[in-house]
Amino acid sequence: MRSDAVQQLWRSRGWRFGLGLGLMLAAIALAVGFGWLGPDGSVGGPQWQGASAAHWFGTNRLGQDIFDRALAGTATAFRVGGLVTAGALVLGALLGAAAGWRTGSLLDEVMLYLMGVLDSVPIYLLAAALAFALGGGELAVITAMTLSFWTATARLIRGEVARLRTREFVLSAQAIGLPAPLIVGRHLLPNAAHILLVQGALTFVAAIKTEVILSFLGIGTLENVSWGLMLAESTQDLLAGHFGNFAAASLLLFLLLLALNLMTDALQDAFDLRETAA
Amino acid sequence: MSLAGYLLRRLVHGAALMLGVALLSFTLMVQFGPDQTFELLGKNPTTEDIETVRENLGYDRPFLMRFGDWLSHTLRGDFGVSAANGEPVGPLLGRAFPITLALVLPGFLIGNVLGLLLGMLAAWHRGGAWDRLVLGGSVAGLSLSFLVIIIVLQLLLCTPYGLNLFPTRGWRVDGLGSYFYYVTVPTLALITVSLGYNTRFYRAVILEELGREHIRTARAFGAGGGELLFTHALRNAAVPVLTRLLYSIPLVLVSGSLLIETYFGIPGVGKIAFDAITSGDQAVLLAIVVLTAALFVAVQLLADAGSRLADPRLGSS
Amino acid sequence: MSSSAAANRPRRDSTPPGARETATPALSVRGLTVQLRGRGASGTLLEGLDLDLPAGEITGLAGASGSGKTLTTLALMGLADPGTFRVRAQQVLLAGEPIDLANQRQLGGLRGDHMAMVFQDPATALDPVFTIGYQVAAPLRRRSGGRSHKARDLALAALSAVGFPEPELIAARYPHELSGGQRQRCVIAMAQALQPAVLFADEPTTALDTLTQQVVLAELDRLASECGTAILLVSHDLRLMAQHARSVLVMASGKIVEALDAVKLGTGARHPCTRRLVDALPRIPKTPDPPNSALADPSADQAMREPLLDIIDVTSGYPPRRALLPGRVRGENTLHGVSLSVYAGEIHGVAGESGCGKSTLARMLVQLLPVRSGSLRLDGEDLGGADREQRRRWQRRLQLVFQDPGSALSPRRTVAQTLSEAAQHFGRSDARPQLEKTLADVEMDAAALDRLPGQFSSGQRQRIALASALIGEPDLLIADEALSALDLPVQADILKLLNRLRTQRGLAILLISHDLALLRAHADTISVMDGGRIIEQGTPQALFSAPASALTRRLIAAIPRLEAG
Amino acid sequence: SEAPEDDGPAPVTYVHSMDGAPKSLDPARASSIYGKTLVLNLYDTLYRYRYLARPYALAPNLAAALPEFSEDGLTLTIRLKEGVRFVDDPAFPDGVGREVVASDVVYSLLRHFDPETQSQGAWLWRERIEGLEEWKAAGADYDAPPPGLRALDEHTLQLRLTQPYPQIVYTLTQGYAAVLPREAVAYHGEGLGTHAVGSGPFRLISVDRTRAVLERNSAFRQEPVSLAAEGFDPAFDEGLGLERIEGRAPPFLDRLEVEFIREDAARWNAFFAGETEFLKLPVAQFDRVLESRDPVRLQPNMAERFHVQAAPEAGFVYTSFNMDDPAIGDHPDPDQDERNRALRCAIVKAFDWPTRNQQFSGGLGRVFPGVIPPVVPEFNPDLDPTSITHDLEGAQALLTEYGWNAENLPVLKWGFPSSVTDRQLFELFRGYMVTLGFPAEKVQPLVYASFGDFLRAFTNREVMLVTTGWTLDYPDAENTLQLFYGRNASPGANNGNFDDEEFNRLYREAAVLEPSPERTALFQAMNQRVLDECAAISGLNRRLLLLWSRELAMQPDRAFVGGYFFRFIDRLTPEVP
Ligand SMILES: Nc1ncnc2c1ncn2[C@@H]1O[C@H](COP(=O)(O)OP(=O)(O)OP(=O)(O)O)[C@@H](O)[C@H]1O
Ligand SMILES: Nc1ncnc2c1ncn2[C@@H]1O[C@H](COP(=O)(O)OP(=O)(O)OP(=O)(O)O)[C@@H](O)[C@H]1O
Ligand SMILES: [Mg+2]
Ligand SMILES: [Mg+2]
Repeated sequence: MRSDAVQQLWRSRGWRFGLGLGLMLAAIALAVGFGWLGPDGSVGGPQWQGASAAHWFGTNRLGQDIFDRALAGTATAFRVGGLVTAGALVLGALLGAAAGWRTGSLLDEVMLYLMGVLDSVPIYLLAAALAFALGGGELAVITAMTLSFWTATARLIRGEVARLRTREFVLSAQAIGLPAPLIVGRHLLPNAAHILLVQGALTFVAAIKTEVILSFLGIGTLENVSWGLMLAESTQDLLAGHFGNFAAASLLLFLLLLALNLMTDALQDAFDLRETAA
Repeated sequence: MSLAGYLLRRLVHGAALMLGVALLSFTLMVQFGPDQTFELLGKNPTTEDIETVRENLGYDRPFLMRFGDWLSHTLRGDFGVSAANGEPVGPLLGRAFPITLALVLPGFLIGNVLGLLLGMLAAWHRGGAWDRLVLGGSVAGLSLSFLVIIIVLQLLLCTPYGLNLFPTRGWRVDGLGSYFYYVTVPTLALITVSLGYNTRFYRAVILEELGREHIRTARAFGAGGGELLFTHALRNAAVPVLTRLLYSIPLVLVSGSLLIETYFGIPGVGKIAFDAITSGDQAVLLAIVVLTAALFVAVQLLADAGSRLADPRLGSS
Repeated sequence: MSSSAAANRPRRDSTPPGARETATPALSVRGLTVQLRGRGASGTLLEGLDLDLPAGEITGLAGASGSGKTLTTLALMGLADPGTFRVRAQQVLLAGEPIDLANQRQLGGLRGDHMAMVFQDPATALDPVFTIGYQVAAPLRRRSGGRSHKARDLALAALSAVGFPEPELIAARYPHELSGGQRQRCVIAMAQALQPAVLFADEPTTALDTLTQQVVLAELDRLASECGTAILLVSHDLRLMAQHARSVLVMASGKIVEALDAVKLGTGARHPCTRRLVDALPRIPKTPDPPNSALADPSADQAMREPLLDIIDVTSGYPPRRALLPGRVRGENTLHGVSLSVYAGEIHGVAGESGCGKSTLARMLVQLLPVRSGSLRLDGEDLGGADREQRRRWQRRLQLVFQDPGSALSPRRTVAQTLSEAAQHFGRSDARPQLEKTLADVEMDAAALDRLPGQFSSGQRQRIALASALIGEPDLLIADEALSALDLPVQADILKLLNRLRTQRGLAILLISHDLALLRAHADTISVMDGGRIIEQGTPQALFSAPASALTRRLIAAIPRLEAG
Repeated sequence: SEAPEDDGPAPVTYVHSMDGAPKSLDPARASSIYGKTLVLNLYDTLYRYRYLARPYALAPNLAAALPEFSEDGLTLTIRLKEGVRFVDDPAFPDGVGREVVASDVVYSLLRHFDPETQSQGAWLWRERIEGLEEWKAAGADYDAPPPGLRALDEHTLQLRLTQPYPQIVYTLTQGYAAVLPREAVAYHGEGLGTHAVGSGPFRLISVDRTRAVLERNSAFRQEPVSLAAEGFDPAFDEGLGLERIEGRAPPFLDRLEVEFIREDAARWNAFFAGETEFLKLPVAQFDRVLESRDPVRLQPNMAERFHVQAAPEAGFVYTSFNMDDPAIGDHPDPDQDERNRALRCAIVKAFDWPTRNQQFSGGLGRVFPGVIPPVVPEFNPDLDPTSITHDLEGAQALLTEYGWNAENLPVLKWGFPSSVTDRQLFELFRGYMVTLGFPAEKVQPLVYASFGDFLRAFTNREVMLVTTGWTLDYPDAENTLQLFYGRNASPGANNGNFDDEEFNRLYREAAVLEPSPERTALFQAMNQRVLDECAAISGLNRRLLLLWSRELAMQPDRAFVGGYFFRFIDRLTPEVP
């Protein structure tokens, strides 16, 4: 990581604010994971309560505390976002680097073809298809998004590796006979780390947004409480004048996305990355 | 390389891509796809009934045969019939496509033009108050979910809880007036959701172009802001801009319209796709996927040709 | 452009042409100060600069890298980013009229018609998507306030004035269809068409090879003499100044430290900064001098000794792109039958125009490219049938240092990591003392070990790259333009180091450069390449006294000299 | 701003809304309420339900009168009305609709047994009509109809049953029994999903996934309405403006538009904005609209604009235990079998039906014990309500008594297709089970991407707890009791695979009986078996709130076959264009 860039990062107000907010939400997600926060599964309280000290966003149709559920949604968002991001980054970095190492090779052609195919299938349709193929639920959603999202990272890494590959320090390493995986691992990928960082944040955002829409479409995660699920529920509540579900889910969703976007922004600024790729 | 050779290569590429997409989606959607059998059975089916339906659906045949069959039909332009209502898929999509186009086009165009102007404003005042304002706005915009935007806009503009000016759903367009009546709120939603992305993209592109050495030369020889932005920067940015515009067309048409049309009950491609998703209507889904891939291939060709026109460096090689 | 800005312009007719030489300078600057914003006094980059540019003359501006040459020109053009820099001056007179460097509007109106600038890199100076004709005519059209045929005619005239025999042809082309020198001439044509009072030329020829350099500088000469433009020529190469400027200003740390007549450059320099620049120039002796090598005359010796490296009729090139689909470019040969021998303890120079295959040769030697025909021998051992172990040994004995210090080191790895990786790979010790000793060999501190490449100057980086090449204790070092990007003083340092190594260790060096003067001064043997072949070979003395090929003659003729020609 | 047309009165238009879209308009395949509603307005059936009569009563439709039964009850003879014509359609030579004759009815019923048809309604007549199976096995030759189903002449039809089938006339009101010409199938083929060639009161102009447009079938037979004959009951039907149709011949609408709006919010918005004139009110809106629930009364500002009716749904929702699953159902070891029964009973007791009714049906539904819902005549309102009483202590005591504890309780798997409401129902169930003493992780969701996948899963007996709704085909408890008949186990409708010898015996005995007190007694005994075995968590008969514009004279009804009231709808004030 370039030290000047890191310094600039820490000077950025957006980064500090975004990171703080993100960490706070991550802490909530962790607490939910440990069972310290979030709903206990009980039902049967009075339904449709308004906001109160006991229920910050009121209760839902089942009489559950809406805020508790929204907090639980944070865990889902981090789990889905995190897994998708991890999967997409690992796939993207490895396959992208493999393709970029020998642009024009058979492997590269095959990778480009594969990416072309995956990019041509709209995400919702791919998610739907996988939901059916894998029997629905969170696993399908995560798989679908990973399959859709890794290509963006792979293309960038491929480009960066191809660009760095002709750099002289790589040629030097090659000239002394270092094996290719070592060169890629030691010299190329670390130099593309900033791309991975930014792509990670972008993928996280995309994953969360997509999960919300997939949930609304009825092909999202259903095993656990998610913001998408709450928003989908809220479309039924809204016109009955119950805004709790909508407010809680969209607020937390907005906060997490804001945190991630601010961080992405600061990262892009610091590392001088531009979103000029289509 | 000769033009014919180039076109041939492109065509082979396109065909290979579509074949891949078809194979992938067929495998996922048909081979591992939802089982229609039980939805087509009555209340008290016998095992014999189940067999018959499975046979009629072709479930008992080997994968390659089914794929081959479907492929040969598709190649002849026959996409089969929708499992939802037995309607041939071709006319079904043919009817829906113009609606979707009319629905998303204004939002797409306005969103991009507005994004371009805002992006230029921010890039020109890089680091200044305008830049911060535009960037802040776009970060906020990026952090809004499309679903939330649609819900809020509908609540504000289409219901008695808000202004109640526009219809909540439907598409009964028979003139300019009714067109505006139905298209306004979806357009606003599309603009809102895309503006953040567009502005940042255009800002980045223009900024990159403004940082080029030749811009400095042009300035050194007296070129002013308008000329730099609208002549040099824009013209040089033509390739990424064109590429992005073209590549977003398939996405906007299918993914973008999906939510809008579902929520506003507009019988376009997106709604059809949604219905097909929720009911597992494979013929329709496959047709949509393959046509989207075809659109991608066409878009690739266009983007390539456009880039060659826009950038003389590409044209001559 | 508003009319008020136009009213602010000094009218260029105010100075009658005849009066130029004697009357007020075209540009007169007093007390130019540039500071980084928000850094206070420590951010002062230029301090109280005074400057006079007489009309019709070329004034040189020299100085070490980072001394503030570029910044001076940018500040005067109003192109220094106002968000970063704070520009002030006591007084700036353009053709006698005062201008305000803080007034962007006024400066914007002056740029083009009254001041213009040529930048260093011709590759990027022109807008790639507009034709040359359009771009040369654009400032003219702006002046006449719209499109006009007259602008086009004037542009064509300007193009022909900078020496294009068929200006229509050039006008219809796009920048990428021209060579670097041609592009730079097009920028000068823009100035030619506008005939500004002042032209800043910031290292306009540094990116060009020596032959092209001359052509471009000749155009600047003409612009000054024929149009009466005052030109500020920025360069770190004093030899160019000596040939083209009337007087030379030398900058150091944001100040002008010396101003002297160009003819007196060789002898009259007094300030240490100027001296350093002068001393670093490679000298071409007028009389044949003793052989460079510390060994006895190698030409006499060679017949008896076995060469360290033998390149025998080698053909090589870049690999074909493996293509899934038909229609891709196939690989072609770049080297066509190259033969060359390098002896232990010798510096073998390879020269030639850009693109002749020098780097290809180097890459082929370190096995980055395949040998398609012919053979390579190291100490008589043929690489052809070599097994893995032999290849590895070969890799250790031959080390390559690249041209660009900026990209020669892995930017995310510390110097220690870089060095020990190489050491381990060759089975040498990567103990700390060992690394420190290697660094000491290239005259660097042990403290450098834990830093990242980004924290060094380019000269230091080049030395680190050299160290990592030397750590495997190679027998042959291939330096592919390893010195070209460096300041002349730094260059001289590194050459001294190399010379020391070869006397100490008997290291052989293949020194690749397009700078014949450099090779003349340091090589034992010089090979001249053209189109992937070696067209001439011999000792520097022989080559310089009796060049056999036209190319060699041209290359020699183009060597700039401090003594005005 | 368009110039009013002077030629004739403005067309009378009505915009209906439904909460789903039909899949197919082919009578043999229209299985949803949405499809059937349209089919019944586009095609003729032999019989129909009377417009206003409750309990439901039959009336002849295409048939001239109710069937004549033979002495043994096995032969039915049905006369058709004369002069009824199919609508004009290119399927006919020269495009002009021809007369509907008895062989069309024969063809339309036989069609269900032709494998080509992929009928969803065949089960109504399977093994009931003489020779049908043989006809099918012999290759489904329409020119050689089976002996049990024949046209005696152009307007007379004869059915011969294999055994008494008291519900046969009911089946002839169903959309499956709609009459269509053979030419239409030959001409349109698969296209019948979106085309209709019938003789009903309306003809189809267009249909897609968002709406259908129908126009008056101007050739529809002129049959003036007698409100009395239709079962007009002042207590229910007063004040709706129905009197204006007395003596006039339906249909009264020139144009019928049906909007398919699946999303509750959008459906409500469209209705409230006046874009549609009918609404099945989403449960979430009950509170905003109603001033009181018992009796159902609109808030004044709503009442100004709308009529409301709380219509009991013809069906019920219930959750059946998969008796094939040894963890919860039948077990070869009698002791374990007994423990499993106790476990099921404890779960049934722990299920809080009233809350469920409150939360998901706005408190308007009716919870009843067993599987004979309130909409059938055999319903017994005085049945012991223990099984539907939330009794946590009783449930826990039962668990303790049979040695169940948190460690040895089995993992419960509640299956549902991917939807928000179904997920909420799961959470509700899990909540109840957690209070009963189940560890939360022992109550797991079994999510299916589509309803079809869910169907397949429980048809393959893979789901432990299956929650479904049953829509009645006719007002007769036989229709719900067959859900627990052993022979109807999966793939049949008995998706809990309940197979109880006593129950089966009683069912076989009752199936051939005409409605009578002794048959009702048998039904009650069967119901008791289900209750004793705790084979299902049952049940809830929901009530729908139907709202419609005061500008309309109508009494809507979604029950059973839903669509017959359209022909009787009229506008009070003709719409001003
Ligand atoms: N954007 C900037 N921010 C901070 N400092 C800068 C910036 N640009 C230049 N400088 C500093 O200003 C000083 C003068 O730089 P300038 O580019 O004028 O040098 P130069 O004499 O042209 O050198 P060179 O021969 O390498 O081109 C240097 O010390 C440099 O570090
Ligand atoms: N990676 C590559 N792939 C294909 N061709 C190449 C590649 N690199 C260089 N070439 C071509 O090989 C030829 C020789 O290039 P090379 O780099 O050896 O020239 P050079 O003599 O080192 O020039 P310079 O002085 O500009 O460095 C040129 O025509 C160049 O275009
Ligand atoms: Mg400079
Ligand atoms: Mg080179």
